[in-house]
Amino acid sequence: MVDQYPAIVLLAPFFAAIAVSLLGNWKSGFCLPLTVLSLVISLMSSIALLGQVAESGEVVYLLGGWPRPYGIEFRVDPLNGLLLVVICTIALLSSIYSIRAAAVETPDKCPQFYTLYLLLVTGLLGMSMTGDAFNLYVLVEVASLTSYALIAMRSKRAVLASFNYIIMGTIGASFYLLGVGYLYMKTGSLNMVDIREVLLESGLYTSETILVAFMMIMVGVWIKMAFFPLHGWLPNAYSYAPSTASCVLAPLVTKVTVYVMIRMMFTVFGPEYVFVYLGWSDVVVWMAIVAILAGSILALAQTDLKKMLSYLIVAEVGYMVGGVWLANETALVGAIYHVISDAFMTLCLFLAAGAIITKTGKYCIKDMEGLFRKMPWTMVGFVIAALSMIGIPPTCGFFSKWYLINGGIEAGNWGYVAALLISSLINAILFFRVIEVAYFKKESTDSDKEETVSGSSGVGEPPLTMLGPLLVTAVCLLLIGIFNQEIVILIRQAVSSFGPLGFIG
Amino acid sequence: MRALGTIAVILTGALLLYASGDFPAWGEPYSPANDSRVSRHYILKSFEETSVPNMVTAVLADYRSYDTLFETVVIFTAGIAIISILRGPVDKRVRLRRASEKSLRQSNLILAQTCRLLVPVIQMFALYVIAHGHHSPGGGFQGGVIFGASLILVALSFQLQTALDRISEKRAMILAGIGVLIYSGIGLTCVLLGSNFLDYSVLSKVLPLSAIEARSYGILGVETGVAFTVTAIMFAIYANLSSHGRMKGGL
Amino acid sequence: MILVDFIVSRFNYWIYIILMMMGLFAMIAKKNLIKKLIGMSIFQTAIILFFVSIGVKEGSTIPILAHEAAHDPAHQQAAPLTEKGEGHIQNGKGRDALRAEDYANPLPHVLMLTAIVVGVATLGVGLAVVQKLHQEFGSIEEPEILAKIDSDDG
Amino acid sequence: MVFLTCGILLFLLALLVLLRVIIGPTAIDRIVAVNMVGTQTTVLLILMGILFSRVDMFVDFALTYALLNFIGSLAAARYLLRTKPLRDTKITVVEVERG
Amino acid sequence: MIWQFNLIILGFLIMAAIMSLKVTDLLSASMIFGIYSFLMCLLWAAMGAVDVAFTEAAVGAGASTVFLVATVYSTKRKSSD
Amino acid sequence: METVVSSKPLLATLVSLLVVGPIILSRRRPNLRESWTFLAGFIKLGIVLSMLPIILEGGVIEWTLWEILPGLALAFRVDGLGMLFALVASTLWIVTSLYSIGYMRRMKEHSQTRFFAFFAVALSATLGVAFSANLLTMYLFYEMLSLSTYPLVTHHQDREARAGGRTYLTYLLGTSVAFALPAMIYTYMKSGGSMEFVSGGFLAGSVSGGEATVLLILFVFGFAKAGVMPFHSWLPAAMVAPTPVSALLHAVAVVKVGVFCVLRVITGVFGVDFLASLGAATVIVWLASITVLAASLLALTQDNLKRRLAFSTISQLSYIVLGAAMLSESALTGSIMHIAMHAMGKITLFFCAGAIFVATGKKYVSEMDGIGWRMPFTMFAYLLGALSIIGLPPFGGAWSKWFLFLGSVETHNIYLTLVLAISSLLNIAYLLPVAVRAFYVPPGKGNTKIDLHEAPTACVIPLTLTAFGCLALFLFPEILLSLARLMGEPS
Amino acid sequence: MNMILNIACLGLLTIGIIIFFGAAIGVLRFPDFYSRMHAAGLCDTMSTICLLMGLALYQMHDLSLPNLLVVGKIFFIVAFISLTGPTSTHALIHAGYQRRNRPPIRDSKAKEGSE
Repeated sequence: MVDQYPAIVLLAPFFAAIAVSLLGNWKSGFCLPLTVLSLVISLMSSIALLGQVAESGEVVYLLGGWPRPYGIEFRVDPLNGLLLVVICTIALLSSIYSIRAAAVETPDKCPQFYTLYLLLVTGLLGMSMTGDAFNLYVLVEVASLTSYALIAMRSKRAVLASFNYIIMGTIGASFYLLGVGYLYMKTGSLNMVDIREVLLESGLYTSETILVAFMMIMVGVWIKMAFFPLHGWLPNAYSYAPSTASCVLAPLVTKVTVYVMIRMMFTVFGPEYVFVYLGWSDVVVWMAIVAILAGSILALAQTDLKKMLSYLIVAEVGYMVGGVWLANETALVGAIYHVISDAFMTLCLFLAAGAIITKTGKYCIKDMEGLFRKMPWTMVGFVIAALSMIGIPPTCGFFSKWYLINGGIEAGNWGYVAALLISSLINAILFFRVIEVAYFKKESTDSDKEETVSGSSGVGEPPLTMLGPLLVTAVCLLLIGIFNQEIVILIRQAVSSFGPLGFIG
Repeated sequence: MRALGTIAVILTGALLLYASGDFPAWGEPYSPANDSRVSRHYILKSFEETSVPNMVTAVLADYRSYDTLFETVVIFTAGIAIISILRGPVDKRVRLRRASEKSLRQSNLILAQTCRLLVPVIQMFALYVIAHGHHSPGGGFQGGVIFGASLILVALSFQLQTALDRISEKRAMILAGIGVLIYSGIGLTCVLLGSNFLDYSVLSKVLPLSAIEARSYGILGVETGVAFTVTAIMFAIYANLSSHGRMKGGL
Repeated sequence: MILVDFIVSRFNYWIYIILMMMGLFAMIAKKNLIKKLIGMSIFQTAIILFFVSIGVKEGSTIPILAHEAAHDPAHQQAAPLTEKGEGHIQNGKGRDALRAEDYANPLPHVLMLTAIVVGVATLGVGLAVVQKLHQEFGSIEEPEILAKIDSDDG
Repeated sequence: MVFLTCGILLFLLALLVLLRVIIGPTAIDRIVAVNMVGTQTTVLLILMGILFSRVDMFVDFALTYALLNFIGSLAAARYLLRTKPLRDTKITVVEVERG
Repeated sequence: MIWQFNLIILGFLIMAAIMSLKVTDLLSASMIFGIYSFLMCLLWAAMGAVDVAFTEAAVGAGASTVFLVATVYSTKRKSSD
Repeated sequence: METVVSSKPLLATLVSLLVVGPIILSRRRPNLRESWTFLAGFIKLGIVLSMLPIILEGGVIEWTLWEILPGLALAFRVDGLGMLFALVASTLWIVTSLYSIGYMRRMKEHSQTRFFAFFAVALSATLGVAFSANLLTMYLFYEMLSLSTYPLVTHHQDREARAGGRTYLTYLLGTSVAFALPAMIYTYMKSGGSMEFVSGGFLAGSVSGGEATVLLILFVFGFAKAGVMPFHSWLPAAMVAPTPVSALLHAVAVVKVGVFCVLRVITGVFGVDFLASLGAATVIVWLASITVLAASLLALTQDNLKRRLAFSTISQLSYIVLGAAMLSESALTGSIMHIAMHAMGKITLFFCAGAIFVATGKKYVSEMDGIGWRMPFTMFAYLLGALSIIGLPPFGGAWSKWFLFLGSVETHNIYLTLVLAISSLLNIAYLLPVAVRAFYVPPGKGNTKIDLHEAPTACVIPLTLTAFGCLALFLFPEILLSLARLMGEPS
Repeated sequence: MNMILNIACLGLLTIGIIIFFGAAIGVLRFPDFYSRMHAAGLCDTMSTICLLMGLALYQMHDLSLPNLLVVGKIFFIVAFISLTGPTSTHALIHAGYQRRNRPPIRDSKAKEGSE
């Protein structure tokens, strides 16, 4: 049992997906309990797995019993062990949240929705566990296909957004696949660790093919994670998607892709290639700086709440890419920590936005007046997430910013530090704009008065199934912040296994 | 958009051309990829280890069976995705029970007769492809597509409803689910028998087979699962795409 | 002959780049959504072409064990790797031992089977989305749809 | 060698058919040509099988090809049966304008 | 591998790809895409990738062309580019 | 110097936070609700007082919660400076609570529960800042204070409040994130992972003069609650708040937290001696001097009484910053004492302004002709408070001014002495006219109709108390002095 | 025996290619859809059958069981093509006819591009 944890983590949602699709047609009441049950199992075993990893180091699970270069294996180190827990937690929380929202937003499609949802989670879990470069592509496609469908479930603009996502997502995944092909051509292996060994042994660092492979993989992954100039698909896709779908897509997909980037950079190519041999980190960090600023500024221009949040994701991706490419341990730790904390922050914000939208039907920020009075607890969750985005202690956003800025200073990259600070300020403006509107009553003229009265009469707190996950996430934000030491120790354990990072500054 | 496309194309193309100078020559038997221990192991050892002469099948369904599981899942996902995208609010009022005789008569006689002749043959052949995947090209996926194509043929030469009478969309989806379940069920059986996921050799504990034969039969079982899913999904995709997801009328 | 060799040894890679770029251009620049999807398919097949080209071995046969080799236990012993260029046996018959050079590399084929399936699945979903868009907006041209969205907003 | 020449010849002839595909002018012409090339593919596949000396491996999917190619052209024919030709609408438009 | 075939098919492939992207009639485009697909199938057979060729044959002829035609049927046939 | 490990600082901080729950729960019963506030206030004061003896003996109380960053714990530490500040804050909370009950009920303000709840949170944050043992903990509570006072500042929830609140948060959050946070991280890196306040300065010796100057400027601007120009304009904007808020928070808690942080940075992070050796504080000296004079001049032009007091506060705060930046022992003592003295005086003035508003609805100085004899307690208290701020004996302010002058003389900088002198004159010019108008100018024509009377008792009692507090501070300054001296003398 | 087989095989292949050549020329050069269809439908099926027969004969060089199976399959393909070829031709012509593209009797150029 103990050595089967990696399989259980993945298989629980997977089997539940099949069961939901089989039983859901017969009786749709089965969908939700199965989903929640499987995610609980998955969460528990991922926590157990994390414990195992933290204690005894890397866990390798051979699928089909074939040893390393021949078969596919799961490799769980503290880094993706943590990510697994994060994925399971977030999936569980938003599945509870979806009880009501799914019934409102996608009626009669319950079994399909939950099947796709569970398959998405399976795909993401698989992406973070697998130790095989090609298998990663397949799982990326599983996750992408489900997200295309989840986004397109709503009508009108969501469909167009989904189409653009399909085009961009395919370009990204194909670039990744091509990069893997180039790697395979030169190394003859698909296993990540094996590729690294071959690269080191054969002295392939000077090869143009490897260079292009690296660039292709990076560009592909950047498209998938919506790194700034390649972000075009994300804002529309996430803001027009059904809120249940965006609650799981927005926190997880980009973050897992960032993890994939880290995996590729450090496990496959190795820091000595990426930082020492290529030495591009300055260029990429400056791109990240542009991404942070552009994302924040574009977010500032939005009037739609979910769209604003989506652009913030673009900025946050810049944080993480910049942190990873700063080429020192502090910044890398910060970036990984930010992956985790940002996942929860985004979840919290999207849950709150979803709750507001389902209860009031309002999308625009300026329509949200008086929300503190109508749904105080929702707004409490929103405020905590907002504080975390701004970076106020003791929320986790502060600590990730702390490590990132620390790393930026260590690398001597003041532009990155400045970008982080400016983006924090812009976040403050953004969120306090929302909070201000929600806190103050509209200056009511006579004609408005009746409207407000009639509007406010029906609006109250969302049901407990929506509020509960929101508040749990908010508490998680605080807990992750307060107990950041424990997480950081795990991350450091993982980072140290990447070998010495090339120091630039 | 054109300018953007041109720039992207030129940049990527230049990059790829730049790298192509570094490639080993096409068809070079001792290039790193072809001469790697992974590839050599598959060619030299796969028959020994799985008793399947078709190396592609052996690698596909045993060494990298986890990939293939998710390949099946991709297809399954695509089916569900298409249904969930195209299906509007369910319209329960008009639902033809069976294709009326009239519609059968309306369809072209020559086509109908040819189809009557062809469809069973195609289906038999599909089964052959599935089962013979160990020894010749083919296997679950190809057989499944052929089987699905035979159903599409029915729909094309009669009415969509005629094909739906044979296998309704709901049943198709259940079949698809069962297919994935067969695949993953075999994997899970291996776990329950005390080995890793998808390690078929452990099936020899319950079947009267040696470990190597068990691998071979495991592959067969897995291919069957793939075939189920692919058949059902191919047909479901066609049925949805050709009728706007309304399951009536259509191409 | 050297020229032919040179061309042959690179041609696949050039063509794959050309095809891929055509697909990429279509995906970005075409206005019609179905055209975009066709471009996407071309793009994906180009990558498949690249992968399959990796696995080709001069003078090898298809990666299915010849009948004799499979059923004669004596032939199943793998011989040590021989020097390059030792006889281009196109025929699976009459060999003493199993040699890796005789069979095309099966791994890219396996990968590409998966990639084809993924391609079909993506194409299917893409087509479904296009149909849905046509239902919603009555058009499959991107500019028209965007214009419709703008007029809805305004 | 014979088979190789034979195959190359077939390819070159297929080029002629492909020309028809390119110049069109209508969809149905293209479909005819496509169907023709499809049938030819079956032969080419078996030819390749002989060139590889592994006909038993190629014959299966030559068969598949023969079966499935039919479905493709059938779908196109079905499409043409079910829809109104493009020109009809044009004519009505012209007539309306005249009227 | 049979490099002679390989060369010829690659030339054809480019033609087919250009055509299927150039034609404004989407039904023709789908049919030409069918040609593209079976050229690919031939190419892979020529390169010895039998299983890939088989899959492409099944998918290209049986599935993707039909899907494209079905979609063109349910949407529009004319394309602006 | 003895070190006592005790959870008292934590308890003192948490008391008011814990009482938030009961306050919200008893929102339907105002009397119960406010008794919770008082209970917490007295407990808090009690805990603070119980720590006083140890501190006075030169001891230090420490309590570490847990390590939150490598080598950096969420920790509390009580020393003289912190003790003095905590004492002032917790005493004045009780007084203010009494005052706000009177004020809020009379004005029939809405959402009083929210008001009292956030008031309690703000107090927690204040004590947290006072007791924090390192820069990070301090920053944490500093931000908590900014955020928890936002609902108080915007309590009226009208357009003016919205604008004021926006300015308030923009300045406070913006500066803290943009300046204080990077400065803090840089400090953290330079010091090699430690941020504990030690009385020689933990950064001593590890930064160059230029770095120190930049860091110091970043800190002073970053803790914008200190109101050093040009980041001062949040303070007048925040005057849209109800008067009790302005009184406690903008005369005592918030602004004093700002200067307290600056003092901490100068004494605990850099160390007085280290700064003196680098000469890095000169910039701050001049910034503060300019602020002192400019704010006083601006105060003269204000007609709205609360705004006038706000500019006065800016000017007085810069005294404290100036005193700290002078880096002489007396000046430091003076500036620490000024925290208490100014708090006592200014809170009296604000109470009076509020009482006038409650009783007459008047906000502007020009309207206050002749109200002195109608509300004698209020205006008399105003007079006492004003004199204390100006620094005339026998009022508390005299002591701090005295030490500041002494410090400026010690630094041999005649300009600083001049600045202090001129600003004292300006103090007279902007504070006394109000009292003069109230007592000597007969009421104008328009005002005769209004029936003027004294403000509610719950308002009058606190302001009388604080007015006498000013007097008492002059007479019994020993405790404060010894607490301030603890910081001044190098250990 | 082998000689005869080889000659027959070669002959069949040649015939097949010639017929296919005819079909290709027909498809390329005939003026309208119906006549092109005629060329394609007839010759394509015929040439394919010839070619496949030729290849099948080549397989009969050594008559082992697997080889016979292959030959059988090739004949199967032949049967199929002779079934599907005419059917699809029929279907296409039917479709064209239903769309009221009457076969042009004389003036074929005028109807060029009908669709």
